[in-house]
Amino acid sequence: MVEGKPSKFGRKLIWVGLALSSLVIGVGAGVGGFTFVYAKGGSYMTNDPKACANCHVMTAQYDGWQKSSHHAVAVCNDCHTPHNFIGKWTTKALNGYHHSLAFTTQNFHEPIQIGPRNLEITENACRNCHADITQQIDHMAFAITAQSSPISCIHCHKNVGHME
Amino acid sequence: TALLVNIFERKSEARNPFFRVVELDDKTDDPAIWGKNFPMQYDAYKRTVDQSRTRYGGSEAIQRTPTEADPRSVVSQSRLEDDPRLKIMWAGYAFAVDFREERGHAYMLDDQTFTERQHVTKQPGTCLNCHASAYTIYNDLGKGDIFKGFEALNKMPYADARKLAKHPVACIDCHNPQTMELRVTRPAFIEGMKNYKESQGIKDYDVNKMATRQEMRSFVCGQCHDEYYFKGADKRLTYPWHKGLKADQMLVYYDAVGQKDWVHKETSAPLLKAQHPEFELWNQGIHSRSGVACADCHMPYTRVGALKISDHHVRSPLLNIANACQTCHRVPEAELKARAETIQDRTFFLRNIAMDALVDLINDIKVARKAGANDEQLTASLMAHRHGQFLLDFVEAENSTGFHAPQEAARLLGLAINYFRQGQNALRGVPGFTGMVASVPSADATTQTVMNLPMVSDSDTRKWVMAVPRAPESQPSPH
Amino acid sequence: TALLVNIFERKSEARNPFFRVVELDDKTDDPAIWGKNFPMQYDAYKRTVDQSRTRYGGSEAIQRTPTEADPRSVVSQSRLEDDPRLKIMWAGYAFAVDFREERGHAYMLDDQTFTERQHVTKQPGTCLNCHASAYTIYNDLGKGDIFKGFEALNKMPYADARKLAKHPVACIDCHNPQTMELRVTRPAFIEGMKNYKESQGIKDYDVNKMATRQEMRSFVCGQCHDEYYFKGADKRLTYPWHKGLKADQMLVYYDAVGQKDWVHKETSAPLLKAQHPEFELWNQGIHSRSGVACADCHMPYTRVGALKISDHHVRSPLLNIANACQTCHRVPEAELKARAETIQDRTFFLRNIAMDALVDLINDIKVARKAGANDEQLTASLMAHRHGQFLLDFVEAENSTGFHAPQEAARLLGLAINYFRQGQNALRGVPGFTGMVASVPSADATTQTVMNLPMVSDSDTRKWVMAVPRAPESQPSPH
Ligand code: HEC
Ligand code: HEC
Ligand code: HEC
Ligand code: HEC
Ligand code: HEC
Ligand code: HEC
Ligand code: HEC
Ligand code: HEC
Ligand code: HEC
Ligand code: HEC
Ligand code: HEC
Ligand code: HEC
Ligand code: HEC
Ligand code: HEC
Ligand SMILES: [Ca+2]
Ligand SMILES: [Ca+2]
Repeated sequence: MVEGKPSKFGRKLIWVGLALSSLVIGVGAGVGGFTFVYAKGGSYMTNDPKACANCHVMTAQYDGWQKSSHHAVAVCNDCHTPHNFIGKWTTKALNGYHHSLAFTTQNFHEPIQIGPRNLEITENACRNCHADITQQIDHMAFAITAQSSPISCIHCHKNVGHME
Repeated sequence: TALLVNIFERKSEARNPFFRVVELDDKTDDPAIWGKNFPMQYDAYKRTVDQSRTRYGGSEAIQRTPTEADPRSVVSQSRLEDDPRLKIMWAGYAFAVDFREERGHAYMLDDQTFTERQHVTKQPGTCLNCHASAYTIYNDLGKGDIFKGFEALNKMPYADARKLAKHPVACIDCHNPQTMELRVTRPAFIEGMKNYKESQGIKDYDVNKMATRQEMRSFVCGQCHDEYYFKGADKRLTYPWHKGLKADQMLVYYDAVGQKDWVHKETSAPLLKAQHPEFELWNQGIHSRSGVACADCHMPYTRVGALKISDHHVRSPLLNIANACQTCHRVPEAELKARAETIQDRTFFLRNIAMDALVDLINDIKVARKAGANDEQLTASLMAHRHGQFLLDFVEAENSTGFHAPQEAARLLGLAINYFRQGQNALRGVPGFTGMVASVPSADATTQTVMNLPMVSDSDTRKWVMAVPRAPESQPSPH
Repeated sequence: TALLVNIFERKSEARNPFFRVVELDDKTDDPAIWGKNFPMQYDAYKRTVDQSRTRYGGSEAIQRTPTEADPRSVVSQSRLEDDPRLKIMWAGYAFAVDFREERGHAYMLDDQTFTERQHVTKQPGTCLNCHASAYTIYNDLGKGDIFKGFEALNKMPYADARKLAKHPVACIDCHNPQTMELRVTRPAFIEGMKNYKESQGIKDYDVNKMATRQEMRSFVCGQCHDEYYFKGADKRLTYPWHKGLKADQMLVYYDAVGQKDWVHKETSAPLLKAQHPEFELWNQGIHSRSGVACADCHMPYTRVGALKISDHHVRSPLLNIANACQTCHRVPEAELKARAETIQDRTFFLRNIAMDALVDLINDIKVARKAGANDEQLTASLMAHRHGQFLLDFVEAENSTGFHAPQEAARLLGLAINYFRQGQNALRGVPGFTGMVASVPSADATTQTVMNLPMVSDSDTRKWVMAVPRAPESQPSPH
C-alpha cells in the first residue's frame, strides 16, 4: 500500500474499528469492560512501551525492542499504529480489544505472529520515517504500477524493532 | 493543513527521486546516456571491471601481452591450469582448449569474442544472447518483434552477429526505459519459464505479466545464468526445463530429446556439457525458498549520500558481506565468510572425489577399447559416463561452489560418483578387459584418503571450519 | 466471572515459579518426588510414553502379545522389516536380529532389557549408562566417586547391572537437585569432551566447569546421543572423538586403534557399527553453529498458564512445530514441515543409493570368495567395506535423517558410495573373479534410475518439495 492512500480493505477496517472502539471504550460495566480495564487494556491508550509489556505475553517483544537499533528512536506505537490520527486510534481500539480478548481467553497462536493488517501498518511506519532515504528503492521512477509496488522492508530489516 | 502539505510534498518527491536529464526510449542502448539520469547506478555499473578473488569465486587479473587476434591485456585465471583433470573431462570439446574463471559484466563481450573456443568451433549468433546488450538488436532484426529478432540472431554466424553488438549487458536489458521497472527481454527465458511452469501445471505463464517485483529481482539474472543448449539447425537458445529445474530432471529431458553436445574424444560417449546453472541451483536452495533474490545478495542496497540505491556493481557477495548478508544475518563478517566457505569446502571436497572417479572411468573405457571392446559392449559404461558427466559438470559449472543450494549440490555429486564407479564396474562384462591396477584403492590408499580429510583446527566447539582437503602436487588448488 | 478468575490466576502465576514441597538431594532418584516440586515438568516428562509418527521420525505403536521373556505389549516398528537391506548390512551382528525405531524416553529401560539383541550377545553393564537413571548407581557403586562407579558398572554382566536400575533417565541425571542447574553426570561424556577439546588444542577441559548454560542445553543430551564403543576388556564406554567429531575423523581414530565391532558374516570384513551420532552430526550443522541447542528444538519453551517452562515431553520437533521452530522462523507450520522434509527426502534418496551400493559390494565379495579369493587378495575391498559401512551407518543411525546437518550428511553418503563402488572395482585384480551381471547397470537401468527421480509437482516457483523417491516393491518405505 502506498503511503497515505488507505486501501479499500483499510477503509473498511476503519469503520469496523470505530464501531468496535466505541463498544470497548464505551462500555462501563460487564465482564468485557472489566477485563479490559483490569488487564490494563488501557495500556493501549498510552505511548509508554512498558504499558504494552503489562501483558506478560508481550515481554519477549519488549525485551527484543530494548536491544534493538530503534530503542532510542521509536516506541511500540511508532511502528504498530498508523501515522495518522484516525488510523492510530482505530488500530489501538481494534488491537486493544482483540488482544484483551485473546489474552483473557488464552486463545491465540503461539508464538505470537504479526498478522497481515498489522504488518502493513508497520511497513508503512518504516516508509513514513524513512521516506527520504528509501524513495529510490521504493518508487521506481515515473509510474506507479503493480510491479513497482514496494518490496517489503521487513524482508531485509526484520531485526530493527526486535533484535533476535 | 501542515501535515497535508507535507504528505503531498513527499508524494511528489517520491515519484521523482531523480532529475530527468535526458529522455530514454526503447532504442537507447548506450548505458552512458541512462547514466545521465541515474549517475549513481551508472558509476557502480562501470565498476564491474574490478577483479579480486575470494577462496572460490571472484576473479584474478592476469596480465597478458595483447595480440592482434586477442587484444585483451588482462584476462582471468585459467581453470584448465588450476585443474588439469578438466581437460580430460572435456576432451574433444572446445572447453578443453580455453576455459577461464568468469569475471565482471564489463568483460562479457570481449571475453566471448576472444576466447580460444571461438577458433575451435564455428559458434552461432546465439552466443550473443547472453554476452551483449541484445534487446535493441532483437528489435532491429525483428522489426519490433523480439521473438523474430531472436530467431534471426540465433541463425547468423557469430562473426556477423558480433558486428551488431555494441555493449555488454546494459540498462535496457533489465529495465523499461519509461518506468524503470524490471523486465525480461530474453525470449529464451520467457519460453523457458513457460515450459517449466507448464510442467508444474500452470498454463500460459508470462513472466513479464505474472511475476512479482521480488521475483523479477531474480528473473532478470535468470535471463543468462542458466544451463542451456542450442536446439536444432536453427540453433535456438533453449533452457531444458520441461521436466523441472533439478539437474536430474534436465537429464531426463535431454535423454528424451536425444541431445548430445559433443562426443568424448577418448570414450566416444555422447555427452552433455552443463553451463552456469546458477538460476536452477538457487531454485533448490533455502534462500530461494525464503524469497531471497539474486539482487538481494549480488546487488544489495547501498547508501549513497542521502539515498539508498541498488548496488549495480554486480559481484561476489563475499567481497561485500556487510551489505549483502548482514542486514539479514546479524553475525560478524568473519563468521559469515566462514559459513559460506564451509559450504564451499564441502562441495569442493566431493567435487574432487567425483572428478577422480570420472578420470578413472575415462581411463578404464580407453583400456577396454584398446582391448577391442565395441560400442555395444560399452553401452552401460558410456551411459554412465554421460549421466555422471552432466551431474558433476552441473555442480562444477555452477559458480557458487554449492552455496546456492548446499545439500542439493552434494546430492548431485553423490549421484555422479555412483554413475562413474558403476560405469567402471559395468566393464567387467567386457571380454578381455582387466582394468588398470592404478585405479584400485589399496587398503593404504583408502586409509590415506581418510587421512587426507579436512582436519578441524580452531578451538570453539561451535565455530570450526572445515579446511580445504590437503592438496598434494597432483591435486588442483581451488579454482 | 470465569474469565476474570482466569485472568487473575494468570497474573499471579507468573510470580510463583514453584513451591518447594519436598527437599531434594543427591540420592533422590525417583522423578515422582521431584515432580512434587515441579509438577508441570513432571507431567510433561511422563508424556514421553506417547507414540506418533512423522515421515521419518517419531515412532509407531505396534501391539504385540506379551510373553514371559518380553512382557512389552507395545513396541515400535521394526526397521529391519521396513528395509531388509539392513539385515544384509549387519549380517553376523546382533542388530541384524532386532532393530526398531527408537521411541520416547519412558521406554528406554524396557526396550534395552527386552530387545532380542540381548539374547544374541552377552551384553555388559556398560549398556546401562544410557538407558537408565545411572547417577545414583555410580554414586553407590563408587562410594561417592562417579568415575569409580562408572568403571564398576561397565564391568558387570548386564543382568546384574540391570538389577540396580530403577528408572529411565530421570531428573537427577540432568539436574543438580539443589539449584536445578543443568549438569553432566556421565563420565563417558566428560572424558569424550576432554579428548575432543584436546584435539582442538584445549587442555584439561571440564565440561561441568567450563560450559556455558546454552552449551549445557545440548551437552545433557550429548551424554547419550553419540557414537560410542566399548574399549578394552573393561568395556569402558568411550566416545571416539580424539581426532574430531566428523565421521571421517572418527574413522581415522578407529583405524589407528584397530577397533572392530564385528566381523561381517558374508565378507569377513572387520567392521564398525555407528550408533545414534546426533550430537556429532548436529555439531556440523548451521543450527549448532548459530548456537541453537538440542533443548531449543526438542524441549522448547512452552507456556503453561502464565509460565514459560521447558517442555519435558522430549520428542520429534515436527510434532510441535509452533513451539519448536516458529520462535525463530516466522513462516507457516506447513512450510517449516516441508523444509525439514525436503532435507530428509534428499538424505533418504542418497542413503538408498548408498545402501544398494553396499549390498552390491557384499554380493561381489561373496562371489569372489566362492571363486577362491583369499583375505590378502580382498584387502582393498574389505577396507572399502569397512570404511563405507561406517560412513553410511553413521547417517543411517543418526536419527534426524540428515536434518541436523544436511550437507554434511550428504557429503558422508557421497563418500560412502565412493568406497563401496571402489571396493567392487578393486575385485578386478582377483583371479577368477568375474562379478555378477545383475549389478551391472544397463543403459536402460541407468536411465531408469534417472526416471525414478523425485518429480516436483506443486505450482509455486519457490515452494516445491522433493517427493520421496518412488518406491517399487523391492524398495523399503521410509523408516
Ligand atoms: C491485554 C494484554 C496485552 C497488551 C496490554 C498488549 N498486547 Fe499485544 N498482544 C496480546 C495478545 C494476547 C496477542 C496475540 C493476539 C493473537 O495472536 O491473536 C498480541 C499480539 C500483538 C501483535 C501481533 C498480532 C497481530 O494482530 O498482528 C502486536 C503487533 C502487538 N500485540 C503489539 C502490541 C502493542 C504495540 C501494545 C501496546 C500498545 C500491546 N501489544 C499491548 C496481548 C496484549
Ligand atoms: C522500529 C519498529 C518497531 C518497534 C519500535 C516495535 N516493533 Fe514490534 N514489530 C516490528 C516488526 C517489523 C515486526 C514484525 C517482525 C517479523 O515479521 O519478524 C514486529 C512484530 C511485533 C509483534 C508480533 C510478534 C512477531 O514477531 O511477529 C509484537 C507482539 C510486537 N511487535 C510488539 C511490540 C512491542 C510491545 C513494542 C514495544 C516494546 C514494539 N513491538 C516495538 C517493528 C517494531
Ligand atoms: C518513529 C520513526 C521511525 C520508524 C517508525 C522507523 N524508523 Fe528506522 N530509524 C529511525 C531513526 C530516527 C533512525 C536512526 C538513524 C538515522 O539517523 O536515520 C532509524 C534507523 C534505521 C536503520 C539504520 C539502523 C539499523 O538498524 O540498521 C534502519 C535499517 C531502519 N531505521 C529501518 C527501519 C524499518 C525497516 C522500520 C519499520 C519496521 C523503521 N526503520 C521504522 C526512525 C524510525
Ligand atoms: C533487499 C533488501 C532490503 C530491503 C527490501 C530494504 N532495505 Fe533498507 N537497507 C538494506 C541494506 C543492505 C542497507 C545497508 C546500506 C548501507 O549501509 O550501505 C539498508 C539500509 C537502510 C537504512 C539505513 C541507511 C543508513 O546507513 O543510515 C534505512 C533507514 C533503511 N535501509 C530503511 C529501509 C526501509 C524503510 C525499507 C522499505 C521501504 C527498506 N530499508 C528496504 C537492505 C534492504
Ligand atoms: C543468499 C545470497 C545469494 C543469493 C540469493 C544468490 N547468490 Fe549468487 N552467490 C552467493 C555467494 C555467497 C556466492 C559465492 C561467491 C564466491 O565464491 O566468492 C555466489 C556466487 C555467484 C556467482 C559467481 C560469482 C563469482 O564471484 O565468481 C554467480 C555468477 C552468481 N552467484 C549468480 C547468482 C544468481 C544468478 C542468483 C539468482 C538466481 C544468485 N546468484 C543468488 C550468494 C547468493
Ligand atoms: C544462456 C546464456 C549464455 C549463452 C547462450 C552463452 N553464454 Fe557465455 N557465459 C554466460 C554466463 C552467465 C557466464 C558467466 C558464468 C560462467 O562463466 O560460468 C558466461 C561466461 C563465458 C565466458 C567466460 C568464462 C569462460 O568460459 O572462459 C566465455 C569465454 C563465454 N561465456 C563464451 C561463450 C560462447 C563462445 C558462447 C556461445 C557458444 C556463449 N558464451 C554463450 C552465459 C551465456
Ligand atoms: C543485470 C540487470 C540490470 C542492469 C543491466 C541494470 N540494472 Fe538497474 N536495477 C536492477 C535491479 C535488479 C534493480 C532493483 C529493482 C527492484 O528493486 O525492483 C535495479 C534498480 C535500478 C534503479 C532503481 C533504484 C535502485 O537503485 O534500486 C535504477 C534507477 C536503475 N536500476 C538504473 C540502472 C541504470 C542507469 C543502468 C545502466 C547503467 C542499470 N540500472 C542497469 C538490475 C539491473
Ligand atoms: C545478458 C546476460 C547476463 C545478465 C542479464 C546477467 N548476467 Fe551476470 N554474467 C553474464 C556473463 C556473460 C558473465 C561473465 C562475464 C565474463 O566472464 O566476461 C557474468 C558474470 C557474473 C558474475 C561474476 C562476477 C565475477 O567477479 O566473477 C556475477 C556475480 C553475476 N554475473 C551476477 C549476475 C546477477 C546478480 C544478475 C542479475 C542482477 C546478472 N548477473 C545478470 C551474463 C549476464
Ligand atoms: C534477504 C535476507 C537474506 C540475505 C540477504 C542473506 N540471507 Fe542467508 N538466509 C536467509 C534466510 C531467510 C535463511 C533461511 C533460514 C532462516 O529462515 O533463517 C538463510 C540461511 C542461510 C544459511 C543457512 C542455510 C545454508 O544453506 O546452510 C547460511 C549459511 C546463510 N544464510 C548465509 C548467508 C550469506 C553468506 C549471505 C550473503 C552472501 C546471506 N546468507 C544473505 C536470509 C538472507
Ligand atoms: C534446529 C532444531 C534441532 C536441533 C537444534 C536439534 N534437533 Fe534433533 N531433530 C530435529 C528435527 C527436525 C528432527 C527430525 C524429526 C523427525 O523426523 O520427526 C530431529 C530428530 C532427532 C531425533 C530423532 C527423533 C525421532 O522422532 O525419531 C533425535 C534422537 C534427536 N533429534 C536428538 C537431538 C540431539 C541430541 C540434539 C543436540 C545434540 C538435537 N537433536 C538438536 C531438530 C533439531
Ligand atoms: C552412549 C549411549 C548408549 C549406550 C552405551 C547404549 N545405548 Fe541403546 N540407545 C541409545 C540412544 C541415544 C538410543 C536412541 C536412538 C537410537 O535408537 O538410535 C538408544 C536406543 C536403543 C534401543 C531402541 C532402538 C533399537 O536399537 O532397537 C535399544 C533396544 C538399545 N538402545 C539397546 C542397547 C543395548 C543392548 C546397549 C548395550 C549394548 C545399549 N543400547 C547401549 C544410547 C545408548
Ligand atoms: C534429559 C535431560 C533432562 C531431564 C531428564 C530432566 N530435565 Fe529438567 N531441564 C532440562 C533442560 C535442558 C532444561 C532447560 C534448562 C535451561 O534452560 O538452562 C530443564 C529445565 C528444568 C527446570 C527449569 C524450568 C524450565 O522448565 O525451564 C525445571 C524446574 C526442571 N527442568 C525440572 C525437571 C524435573 C522435575 C525433571 C524430572 C521429572 C526433569 N527436569 C528432568 C533437561 C532435563
Ligand atoms: C540417559 C541417556 C539419555 C539422555 C541423557 C537423553 N536421551 Fe534421548 N534417548 C535415549 C534413549 C535410550 C532413547 C531411546 C528410547 C527407546 O527407544 O526406548 C532416547 C530417545 C530420544 C528421542 C526419540 C523420541 C522418539 O519419539 O523417537 C529424542 C527426540 C531424544 N531422545 C532427545 C533427547 C534430548 C533432546 C535430550 C536432552 C535434553 C536427551 N534425549 C537426553 C537416551 C537419552
Ligand atoms: C533458536 C532458534 C532456532 C530454532 C528453534 C530453529 N531454528 Fe532453524 N535456523 C536458525 C538459524 C539461526 C539458522 C541459520 C540461518 C540464519 O542465520 O538465519 C537456521 C536455519 C534453518 C534452515 C536452513 C538451514 C538448512 O539446514 O537448510 C532450516 C531449513 C531450518 N532452520 C528449519 C528449522 C526447523 C524445521 C526448526 C524446528 C524443528 C528450526 N529450524 C528451529 C534458528 C533456529
Ligand atoms: Ca568469478
Ligand atoms: Ca523415533
